Amino acid sequence: MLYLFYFFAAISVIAALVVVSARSPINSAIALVVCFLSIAGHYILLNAQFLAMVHVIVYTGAILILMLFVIMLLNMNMMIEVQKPAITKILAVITGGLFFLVLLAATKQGLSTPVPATFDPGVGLVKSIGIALFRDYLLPFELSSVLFLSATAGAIMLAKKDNSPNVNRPPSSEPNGNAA
Amino acid sequence: MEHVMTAIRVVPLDSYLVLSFLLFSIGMVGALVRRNVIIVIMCLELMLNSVNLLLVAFSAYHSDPGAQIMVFFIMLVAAAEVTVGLSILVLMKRNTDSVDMNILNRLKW
Amino acid sequence: MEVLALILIPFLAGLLLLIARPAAMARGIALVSTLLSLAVVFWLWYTWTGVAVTGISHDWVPAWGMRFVLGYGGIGLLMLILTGVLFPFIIGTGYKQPVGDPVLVNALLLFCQSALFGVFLAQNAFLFYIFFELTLLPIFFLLLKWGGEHKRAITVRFFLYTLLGGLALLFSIAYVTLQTPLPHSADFSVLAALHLPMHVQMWLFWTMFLAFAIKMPIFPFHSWQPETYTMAPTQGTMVLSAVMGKMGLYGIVVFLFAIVPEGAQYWSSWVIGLSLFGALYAAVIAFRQNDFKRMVAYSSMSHFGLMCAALFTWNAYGISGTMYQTFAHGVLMVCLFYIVGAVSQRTGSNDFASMGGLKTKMPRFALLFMFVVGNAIALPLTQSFPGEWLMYNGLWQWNNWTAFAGVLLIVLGAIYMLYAYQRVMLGPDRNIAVTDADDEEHTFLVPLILIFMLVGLFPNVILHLVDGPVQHLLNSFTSLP
Amino acid sequence: MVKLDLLAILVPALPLLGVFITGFGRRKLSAYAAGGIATAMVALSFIASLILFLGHDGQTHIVHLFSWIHVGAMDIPFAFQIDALSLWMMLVVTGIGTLIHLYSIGYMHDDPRVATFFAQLNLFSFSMLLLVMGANFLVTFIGWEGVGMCSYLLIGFWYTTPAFNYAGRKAFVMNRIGDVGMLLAMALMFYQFGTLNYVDVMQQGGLMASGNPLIVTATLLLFLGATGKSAQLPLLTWLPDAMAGPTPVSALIHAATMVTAGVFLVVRSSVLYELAPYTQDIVLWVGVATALFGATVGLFQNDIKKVLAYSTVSQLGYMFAALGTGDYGNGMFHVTTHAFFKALLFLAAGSVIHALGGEQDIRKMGGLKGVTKTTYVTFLIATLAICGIPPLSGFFSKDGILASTFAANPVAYAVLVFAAMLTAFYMFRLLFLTFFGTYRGTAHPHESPKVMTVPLVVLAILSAIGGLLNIPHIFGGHSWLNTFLASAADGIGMHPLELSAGTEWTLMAISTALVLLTIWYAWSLFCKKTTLDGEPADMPFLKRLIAKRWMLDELYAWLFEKPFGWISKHFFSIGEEKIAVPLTAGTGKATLGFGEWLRKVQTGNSSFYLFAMMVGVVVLLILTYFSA
Repeated sequence: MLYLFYFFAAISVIAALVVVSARSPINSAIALVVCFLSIAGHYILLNAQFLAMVHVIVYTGAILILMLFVIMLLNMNMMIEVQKPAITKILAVITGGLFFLVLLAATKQGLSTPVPATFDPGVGLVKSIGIALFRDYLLPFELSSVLFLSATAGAIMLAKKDNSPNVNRPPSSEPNGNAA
Repeated sequence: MEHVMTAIRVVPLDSYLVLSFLLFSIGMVGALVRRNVIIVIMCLELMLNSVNLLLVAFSAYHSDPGAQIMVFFIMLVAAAEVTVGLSILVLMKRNTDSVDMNILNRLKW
Repeated sequence: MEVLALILIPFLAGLLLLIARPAAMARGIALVSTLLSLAVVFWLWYTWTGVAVTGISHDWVPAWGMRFVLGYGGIGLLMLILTGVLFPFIIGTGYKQPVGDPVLVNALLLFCQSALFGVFLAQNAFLFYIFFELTLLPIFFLLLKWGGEHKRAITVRFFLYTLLGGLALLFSIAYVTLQTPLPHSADFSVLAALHLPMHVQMWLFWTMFLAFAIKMPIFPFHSWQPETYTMAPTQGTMVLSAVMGKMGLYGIVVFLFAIVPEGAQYWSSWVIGLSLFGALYAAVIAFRQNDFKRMVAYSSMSHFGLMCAALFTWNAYGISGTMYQTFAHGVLMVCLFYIVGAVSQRTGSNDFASMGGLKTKMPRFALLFMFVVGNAIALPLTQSFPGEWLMYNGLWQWNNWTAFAGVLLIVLGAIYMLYAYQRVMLGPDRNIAVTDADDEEHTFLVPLILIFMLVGLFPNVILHLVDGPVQHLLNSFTSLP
Repeated sequence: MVKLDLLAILVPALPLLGVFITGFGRRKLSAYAAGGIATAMVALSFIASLILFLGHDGQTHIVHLFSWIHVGAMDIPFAFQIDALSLWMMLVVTGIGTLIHLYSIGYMHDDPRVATFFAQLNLFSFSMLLLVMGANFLVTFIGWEGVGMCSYLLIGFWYTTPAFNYAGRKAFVMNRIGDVGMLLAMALMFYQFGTLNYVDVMQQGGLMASGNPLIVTATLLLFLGATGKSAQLPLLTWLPDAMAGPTPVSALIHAATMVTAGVFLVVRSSVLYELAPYTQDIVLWVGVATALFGATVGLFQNDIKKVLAYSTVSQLGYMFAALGTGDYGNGMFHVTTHAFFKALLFLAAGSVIHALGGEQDIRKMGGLKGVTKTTYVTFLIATLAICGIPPLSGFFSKDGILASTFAANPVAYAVLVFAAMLTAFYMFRLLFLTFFGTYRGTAHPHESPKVMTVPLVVLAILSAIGGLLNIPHIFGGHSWLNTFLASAADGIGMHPLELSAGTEWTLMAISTALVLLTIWYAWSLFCKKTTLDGEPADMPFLKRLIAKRWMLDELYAWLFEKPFGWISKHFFSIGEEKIAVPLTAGTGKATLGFGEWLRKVQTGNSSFYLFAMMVGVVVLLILTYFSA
């Protein structure tokens, strides 16, 4: 069991590193898929079966595919990404490492928090999640559908080709461009 | 069921903490060093997921479905966010022929 | 309830003006509102029993010790009287010397009055601070819109400068509030009971004093004052010098002496030195000014220097004299700036060069002006004299030589005021086309002259207000370990 | 008591009423109506004073009106003190005042602002009465400042002439310099005694040891106030300039009453002065020096009023010399006789000026004794009186002063006798040049109307017989005034010093002989052949120096006015323009600059924002978890 955790953990960390460091966006996307799948593995280890399924469907199935579509649509692999200066990268890595250390140190007391004795392993099952979702969290759930609708509408509005004259203007030409 | 319980508790909660911190930090460093907007969006997703993982771990250890519901909603929001984010990206590419983060500093005007 | 009415009457009247925009009746409404406030103030005075009154006390932001406490003691009441008495005149100035849109000007003045009442009623340090800074806003717009030359630069400068002092005050308030026992409270009563250690008082004194010193202003912090007074429209200058400057003196008594008494005592020689030097400095400079308004501005600064010096002498005469003088000086400044406005309105300029020999054409006005000059040079039986006499006594009891320096001011004051009178009124008729004081100007100046003559004859009406609180302040200080 | 209170209030209140009537009615009242009302008010005030005087029982009465300034332990009442000293001064002020008001009706009737003039004159009377009646230093100070203000107003009465305005300002400012001393003295006495009531201060002060530094300081400061008001060295240059005012003003304010306020103040505080021998010496020598100064400068003046002004300065010096020797009685006596004859001299001079249509230069007069008979006779009496010719009033008062000075300090005596000779010289020079010889002017002289000559005659009679008030023992008198005043001032110093009869006779003989000798010399110089002085520029050095007032004005200009102007200029050009204004502007600039710098942080680069946020989180977490 423990080994399984370490296995998934190693995969997710390595995949995450690849996401960050890969030259090509396609490679990043593929690595992200791997990372998300390994996280789904963690969910299963934690007996959160419902979430594991949703995770695979939403992230790997929808979001990542969408990203891949966009990457291909915009033909991003052909583009050469401008690299940030080395000093920025080093600084970023140092800050990130520091952040990690600080988080660890900050939760030092939290690490020793006793885990409650009563334990219900079935909390992550579809049944219990479903009960909680449709009884206690019904309103947020319904509202989220509105959110989705608006997000969809917004995405369509943004991405559709607009023929009004002020759209194709370069943003830098007019400081107060949005005033029109 | 007893088996599942011990199985879950074999891995200490601390390990999940460390793992999600690590993932979060990697995501953040990625968001800092990359200039390609889509990669930055990916890194954001990565950070979201690290938090999700932590929430699920705590939920499992504390037998509280609330945290998992929250993860569920986070996924919903993340999906919506990615949708809008990517359409902005498309628009940006169309208008400026670039997906460079630094282009966006023109927004400060 | 009356205390809330004081803040609300001008505020609501101002709102009414802004909403209804009755261009023709704007001044009338404003005047009625200020007279109503004055009636409330007189009611408070009439019912005054010598005991501090707390009108309203509500929790506001308890975690920070912010509470909505309104009340007044003798000194606060004096300040309310000052504000109440002077504002009808300040509004009335607009009848004869209008600036711009009457609706907006009067609304701003009323908002200012509301905030000023708030300052003098607030019994909580944060509340005080909020009102303290709120007074700035209407004045800021008044100056920015209807100021004279370079109004933008000077207004912004003035605003930033005073705000800077205010920030230091805010910091001090936050600091002392955190020193109070739990639950924190910034009420004056709680803060006054605080015995801060000496080293804290030493620096805390300056962070607080800075705000008040800039407001008055006191010598090294005064540089915003002459140009702002000169540039501002007459009504703005009146508010600034006659009432807003007094917030500084009031703040010193309420804050510094209550919270950092030992610090104040430790630094008193410095403050007295600075103030007195500033007073002499301003008086000497005033003599040389060619601009009438600027000369009066420097004379105001000179008076403030003396008042501040006397305040820090830590004896009954100095403090009572200063408190009394706040009222006298307010009345005087309204008179003087009104005269400056009236004269320069006729000659078209503030410059002495455009005046001279006016007495032949305007003998009635010259007589009124002479009365005001008499008050300005502190002739006995005018209002300024008892105050100055008490302040000199305070200074004498503190140190003989400071009294000497202070008394020199009566010579310098006579020099520059009489010189100014001569340059405006006396000399051969230069055939400048001016008219004599009309009925409106008489209605304005004669009541003020009556006020300052009567108070000069019976100064005890004012002095009895401050006598008790000052004794209390001194007693509480001497009883400290 | 009620009657006394009422009368005591009426005495100053009547002139004040006059101020209101003439002031408010200044547009409607005719010149005679205004003058009549003003004169009537002062006359009524005189009658009230007279009733008080006649009913005086030798006690000190305090008329307490109300508590004026009450703070903490300070309670200063608005109260009047009715005792011999104040009664005597009230009589002098209102008596002379009535005559001069009456005279002014004639003198000023052509002036368009005559009602204003009378209002101011009445205001002066009111202030002067407050000054002498005050029961404490502060009430006296009200009058003290009030007379100063009236003096300012009346000197600059003809305000269209800038020189007159300047003279008024100069008078007020120099008085104010003296007031510095007065205010400080009051602060000191209040600090020491806790009260300013004369009765209490004198009682407590009298208990202190002689030469106590506190008393010395207080008396010196009071004396500074007195020098300002009474034009003693070094604060005397304003008085000659004050002659710019109308002549009745010069007579009332700058000769008879206001300038003697300093003498009054010293006598009022005589208890303190008696305890400060050091101050007394200073008073004596200042008085002697001023007497000499005034007498010398008077020698070569050509303006009729200027001569009289310097004469006033000189005579005031005599009074202070008397006070310096502790002979307060003769000091006050000289105040009285001087009020008679100097008011007369001024009024007569005014009559001459009136007769000549405004001419004041004695070089353009002469031969007027035929035309203006009354004026001439009265002027002659006054001149004889001021020179100390027996038995006129000046003889008794001046001789009393000379005798006590001789007893105190023979050197001072010698100087004063010399000054008396000079006085005789310049007074007779004035008399001869004005009334004798041939007329040298162009206007047509005429005698003044009755309303002006009647006061002259009354004053002439007083000048002649005023000596009767205080006839010393050697003439078989009882020094009535001294005895009377002694009841007020605790008797200290009110009795003349005891000299042997022989010495007194000798002194009188010496001074009278010397004065007569001088008069003969003046006669030979100005009456026999009419010697006229030219402009100061043509004179030999010493004479020029004296004629130009020993360059005192120039010295003050160099010593005070110039440095003041310099300081004023540089305070402004350096302190304000170079330091203070840039400081404020600097605040604005610093804010702008800081903003300019800070806005660079807003790069618009989201990575940078993220970075900054992360750093912030790290710092916050470190602060939270590692500080506690």
